[in-house]
Amino acid sequence: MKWFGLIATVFTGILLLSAVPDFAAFGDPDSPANGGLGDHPSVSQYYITDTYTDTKVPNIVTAVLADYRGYDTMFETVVIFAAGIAIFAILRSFSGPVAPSHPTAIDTSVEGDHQRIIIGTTCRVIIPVIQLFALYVVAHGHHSPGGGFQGGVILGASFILVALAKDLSAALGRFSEKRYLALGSVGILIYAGFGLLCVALERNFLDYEILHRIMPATDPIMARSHSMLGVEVGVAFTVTAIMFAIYANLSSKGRLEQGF
Amino acid sequence: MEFLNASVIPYFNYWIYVVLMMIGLHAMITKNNLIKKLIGMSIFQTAIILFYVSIGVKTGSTIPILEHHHDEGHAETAHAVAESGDHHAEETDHEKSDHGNNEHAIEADHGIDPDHFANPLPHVLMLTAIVVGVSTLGVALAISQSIYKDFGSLEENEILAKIKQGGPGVDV
Amino acid sequence: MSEQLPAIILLAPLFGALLTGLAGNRDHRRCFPILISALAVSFGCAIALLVQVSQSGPIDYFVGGWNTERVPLGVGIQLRIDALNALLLVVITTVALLTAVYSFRRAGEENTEKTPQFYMLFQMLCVGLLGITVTADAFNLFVLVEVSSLTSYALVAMGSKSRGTVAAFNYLIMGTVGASFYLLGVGYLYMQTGTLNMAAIHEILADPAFGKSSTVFVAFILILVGVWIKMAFFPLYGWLPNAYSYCPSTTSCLLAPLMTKVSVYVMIRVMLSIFGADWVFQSLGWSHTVVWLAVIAILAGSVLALAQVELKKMLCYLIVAEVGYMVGGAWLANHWGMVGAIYHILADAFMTLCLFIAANIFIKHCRADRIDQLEGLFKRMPLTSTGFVVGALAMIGVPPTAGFFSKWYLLRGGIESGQWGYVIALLVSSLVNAVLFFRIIEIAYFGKNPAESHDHAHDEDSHQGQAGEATLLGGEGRPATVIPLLITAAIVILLGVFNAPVVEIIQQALEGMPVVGAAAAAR
Amino acid sequence: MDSVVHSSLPLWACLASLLAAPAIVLFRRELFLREATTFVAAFVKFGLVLAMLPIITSGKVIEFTLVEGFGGVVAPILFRVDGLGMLFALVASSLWIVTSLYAIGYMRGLHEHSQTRFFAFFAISLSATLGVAFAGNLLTLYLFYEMLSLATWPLVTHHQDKEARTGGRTYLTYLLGTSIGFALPALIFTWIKSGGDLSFAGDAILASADLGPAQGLILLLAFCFGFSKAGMMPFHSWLPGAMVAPTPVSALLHAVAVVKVGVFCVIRVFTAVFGVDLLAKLGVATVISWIAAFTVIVSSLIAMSQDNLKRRLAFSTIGQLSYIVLGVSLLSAHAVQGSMMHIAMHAFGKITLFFCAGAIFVATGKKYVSQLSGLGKTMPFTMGAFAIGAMSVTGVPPTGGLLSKFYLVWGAADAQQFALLAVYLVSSVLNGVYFFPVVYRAFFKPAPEGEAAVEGIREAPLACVLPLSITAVGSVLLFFFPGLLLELTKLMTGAQ
Repeated sequence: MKWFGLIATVFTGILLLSAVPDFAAFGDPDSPANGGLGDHPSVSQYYITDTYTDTKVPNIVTAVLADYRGYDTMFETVVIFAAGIAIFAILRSFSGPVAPSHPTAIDTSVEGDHQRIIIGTTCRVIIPVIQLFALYVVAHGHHSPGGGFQGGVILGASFILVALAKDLSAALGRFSEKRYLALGSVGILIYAGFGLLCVALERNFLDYEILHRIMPATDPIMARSHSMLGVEVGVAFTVTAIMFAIYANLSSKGRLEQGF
Repeated sequence: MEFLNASVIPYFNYWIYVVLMMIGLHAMITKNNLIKKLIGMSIFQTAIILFYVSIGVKTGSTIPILEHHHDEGHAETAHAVAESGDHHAEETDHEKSDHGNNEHAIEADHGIDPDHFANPLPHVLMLTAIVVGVSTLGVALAISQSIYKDFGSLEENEILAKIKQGGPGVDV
Repeated sequence: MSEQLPAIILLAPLFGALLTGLAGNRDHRRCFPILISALAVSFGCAIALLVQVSQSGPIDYFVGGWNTERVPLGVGIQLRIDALNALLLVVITTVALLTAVYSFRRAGEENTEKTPQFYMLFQMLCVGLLGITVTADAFNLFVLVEVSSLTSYALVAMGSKSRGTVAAFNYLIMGTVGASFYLLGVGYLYMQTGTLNMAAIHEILADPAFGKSSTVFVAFILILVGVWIKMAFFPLYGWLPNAYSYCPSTTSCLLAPLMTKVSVYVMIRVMLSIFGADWVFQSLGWSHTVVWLAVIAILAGSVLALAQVELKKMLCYLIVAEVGYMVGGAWLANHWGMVGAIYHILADAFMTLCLFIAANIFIKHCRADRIDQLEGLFKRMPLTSTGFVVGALAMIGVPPTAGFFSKWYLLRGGIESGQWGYVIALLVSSLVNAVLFFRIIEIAYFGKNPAESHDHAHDEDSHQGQAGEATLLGGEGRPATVIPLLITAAIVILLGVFNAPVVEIIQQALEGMPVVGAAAAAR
Repeated sequence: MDSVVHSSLPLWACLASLLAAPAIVLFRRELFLREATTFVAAFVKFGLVLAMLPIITSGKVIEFTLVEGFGGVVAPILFRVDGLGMLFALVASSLWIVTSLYAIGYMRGLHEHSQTRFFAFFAISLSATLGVAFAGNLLTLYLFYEMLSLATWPLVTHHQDKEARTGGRTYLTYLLGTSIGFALPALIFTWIKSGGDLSFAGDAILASADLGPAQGLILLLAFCFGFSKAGMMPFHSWLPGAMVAPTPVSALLHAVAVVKVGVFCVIRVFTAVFGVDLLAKLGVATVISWIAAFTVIVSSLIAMSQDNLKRRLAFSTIGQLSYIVLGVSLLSAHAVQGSMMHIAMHAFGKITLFFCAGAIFVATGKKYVSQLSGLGKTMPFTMGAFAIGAMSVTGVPPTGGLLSKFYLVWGAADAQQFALLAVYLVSSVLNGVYFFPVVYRAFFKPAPEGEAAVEGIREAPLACVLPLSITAVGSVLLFFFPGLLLELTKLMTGAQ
């Protein structure tokens, strides 16, 4: 196996490298991917030049993510959601000893009390800040790097921090299994719901333009911008929920009690 | 040396990606420990991300976020952006200057010079790939935890031996 | 509304999955109706699309409406439904619907608490497969491949057998390598063409300048190898047999017919719609090599199947052989080979479903999975046995089942392109299938140790009279399992008997293509 | 050319027994109804075939397309009844009636198990046989050919013991193996060569195809060996193996339906696929002639050494089938005519012999030739019929076998193949050599010492004896009234 692995690896490597001299040079703005080919302008040029006209969103990445390739992103969210459900399906076990109802120290071998006080207090201070920042990242994705995934991960991390600092049941007390499973579904429901709304208004799926009819005080272009914010929120919901779900299941062997 | 100059140095990112990827692939194939396999898998996927992002690099460009002024007109916004981009380009890359001039035609048409912003598409794609990678990793960890629960080991050869024996806990 | 069908066909199971998540947790009995109605909507859409496509040609659907005048192709994501994938949509939704019926009160039998999760994964898998089929965007295809892969890993690992978990891990590693190779290949293509839309890539690659481009060449290899891993083409098949034989029964009924078939579809789609038949078959000139690989795959799959003692494992190795049929057919580089390969995708999906449902019923009934433990089943389960025999005959290639006609077209393709190795491999594999299945049928019919000589003493008719009504169907499985089996068996036969319209649709899909178009086969 | 009548009669004739199968299963506990169903189906089938007879004898052809798009772009399911098909259908459907009667007597007499299954598959097999007879193109022919192989498997293995399993294995291995391995590729090759035409109507399929002698020979061999139900050596050993089946099965299927389907297919291949003209041009039929001649002689020699009566009959069948193949491969009109007639003549003769073997088994439990001494006294009807059957197969007047052999020899003379003519004559002698000792032993040798002398007549049940008497009489009648057969075969050979 060792030799086979080595040979396979070397062979693949040589194959991959054999094409490298044919590549456009690194950083070349005229490479086919960046600059297009002859009479085929590259789509990325279109994105850079026209995004603002189309959507009024200055962060091109966000616009491409949530609008031009919003269909991709919806399934990306589905992937995350599927992973959460998958981990639940694989690991979650309902049998086994019942979890102690009171939170216990995470680590009794070290001088527990002091640590708990220090960590607990620090966390109490920073967790709201983290969560606030997460919301900012979600909301400000139009203008700065950020968006639903990033914000969702940060928000999920804040709950994981609770679990780390205190213990899992404390975190579950704030964000119970029933809730995070529901929130995961709701997130995609929001995303797909925006798409379906467009279908209901007789446009193609995810064609946000038409939503200006039901959004107050918007024109078609701003409708795109606002809808993008909406779907980003949906993404953030799902990502938050699933990040925490993954942690909760992995850290407790699916029993959702005190960790290892 | 000539080979280095012609085929390696202009493409060093791609060489690195291939090397990284092969490290990952090798680990996935040959490592005995399931977690090491997963580490290999992560390296493997990260190498692909490096590759994609390398495609989108334009020398002397900035992140693909336009500067945003709510009250000003479209053309003005773009102009401001273009200026700053130009400035940046001249600082970093001399070869690019004449190139930049050629592209002014486009600038006139659309108001925004594509050369000044990194290609956004690979970033979008890789955001997706990262998410997919994380999800796969999560599921893989869950599966390996489940394997550990059943076999009490994460070493592939031990697991296979146990399966062969059909020992306790293994329903064949 | 009818122009929205390409989106709705995916959204129905997606919303089904979400609703199952929201409503099903509280009351597990809600899951099944949601599942059935979601898949029924999908099925309806698939039929409607097929009718639409066969009447008025391919349907283009631009998600987000990015198809205005000034927007170049490839900015948004395009869905495209032509005759080829319309057929596959019908197959996927039909198989999913039948498996769903089969799963009634059975899905959660291994771990009842997770029934809603099982159904969610089930429906998301369908979303993935349908999405792979409809999309015309190379990267979007990757995302949907991952949707279907992740859910299938979980479905395999969900079972109570610990070997299933190990199999799922290998499946995951191999699956990830496959998908990553595909992704990398798409990256190479993107680097050369600057777009991700299949039609746009095709248009750019049509330029002869790309005929010798090593990047395009490597891209093709990467994509091909990636897809081959996903479809378990011979040397890369290692993950399949364990994954499909140690997973829960419903999962195997869903995965076995669909996953490999959809991967074969992806291969054909990549060959025809991205690279183009003339590039693949003429510039590359690999036909012979790949067909020989397919020959090895067919023979190896058949031989390995012969060596198995477990029923489901044997069927799994047959899938490996069948994949060889399809890859070989697609690479014969002529019209009939391609028609045969595509027709075989359809036929094989139903044949495999038929056999897997029957095998699962047998295994559940006997509480054993070895072939020699299936003694005397024919007497106890005549209907299930009928279904099994129909599936077996289709695998062997006996008329008028669908398996006969796919073999017929593939053989014609093989003979016309002078690939005698492939022709012989097909025939040998048919014969091996005959041996395999009659071995099982013999055991099920004779029992393991038939009497040394015939004894005239037992007059069975008198016994029958006493045992009453229960004797004929008393030993059968539940109707929810037997009815889908019989429907599948009927489809296997009907697809064979009425294959003319199907083949016409396939020919319509290939129309005008170089090498594989019907023009080459004008008679 | 032939005028074509469109009618669904062939379909219904074919379906009559297929539809009876579920009814038989349904009435599995009402023995009377079950067997009545078999009879009704048999008579209905025969009636339907008879109804088509006037149309055929008036020189017309019946066609019926069942599923237009069946073969996709290949071919539809097409029924086409011509003289040859009619002849074969007449033989098969009339003998089914007789066999049904016999089977009931036999199965009840021996208290066989699973009689319902037996009758159901019997009916399905008959449908497949008529399907072959009425097939209008190669694809339909192949469809029913395979259906027959599979439907007869449960019949062959009816006893479900070890011997049956072995026999069944050999049976399927040979039949499916050759049909998939040889016939299917030959079929597809024909399809390609003919430009997509597989229909038997009009000119021969390959008449205008561009085909070299080597290709032609390979194709012809693939067809002849592919349709291995015709029992040509070296693909013959399924036939003796299949003798483990209950005797009614051996009688109808392995003397009449299955093996005759094989030669029927071969005749179709010669006349409708290649066409006599093409074969004459290519000059490849001689190869088949010699293989057939070899089979004729060798199987006769083997038959002499067989002590098991049914096996002896089986080898005799192999020889007689090759008569037919040899006849067609001579390519002369009279020989082809003789071949077709021999299908009918041999069917009546051989079924009588099998019935007798079965009746002996039912009455006395004896299976071996060496046990038959003195049986002529206790079972005079049976052994008398046996004598007639043996005469017919050997070709002694006044039995039908003489006529067909006469035509075959005439054809060989026409074709100037005197060596092959000699084969016919020599083998006829051999036929006599292996049959008449049986008759002699039964009538003229005293019963063995140890056996209690049985006084008077102790025949098998009436349901067994009646059918064999009917077929024996049939063999004789065919000698005196061969008009219909001649007429039908003349239709096929272009009324020479």
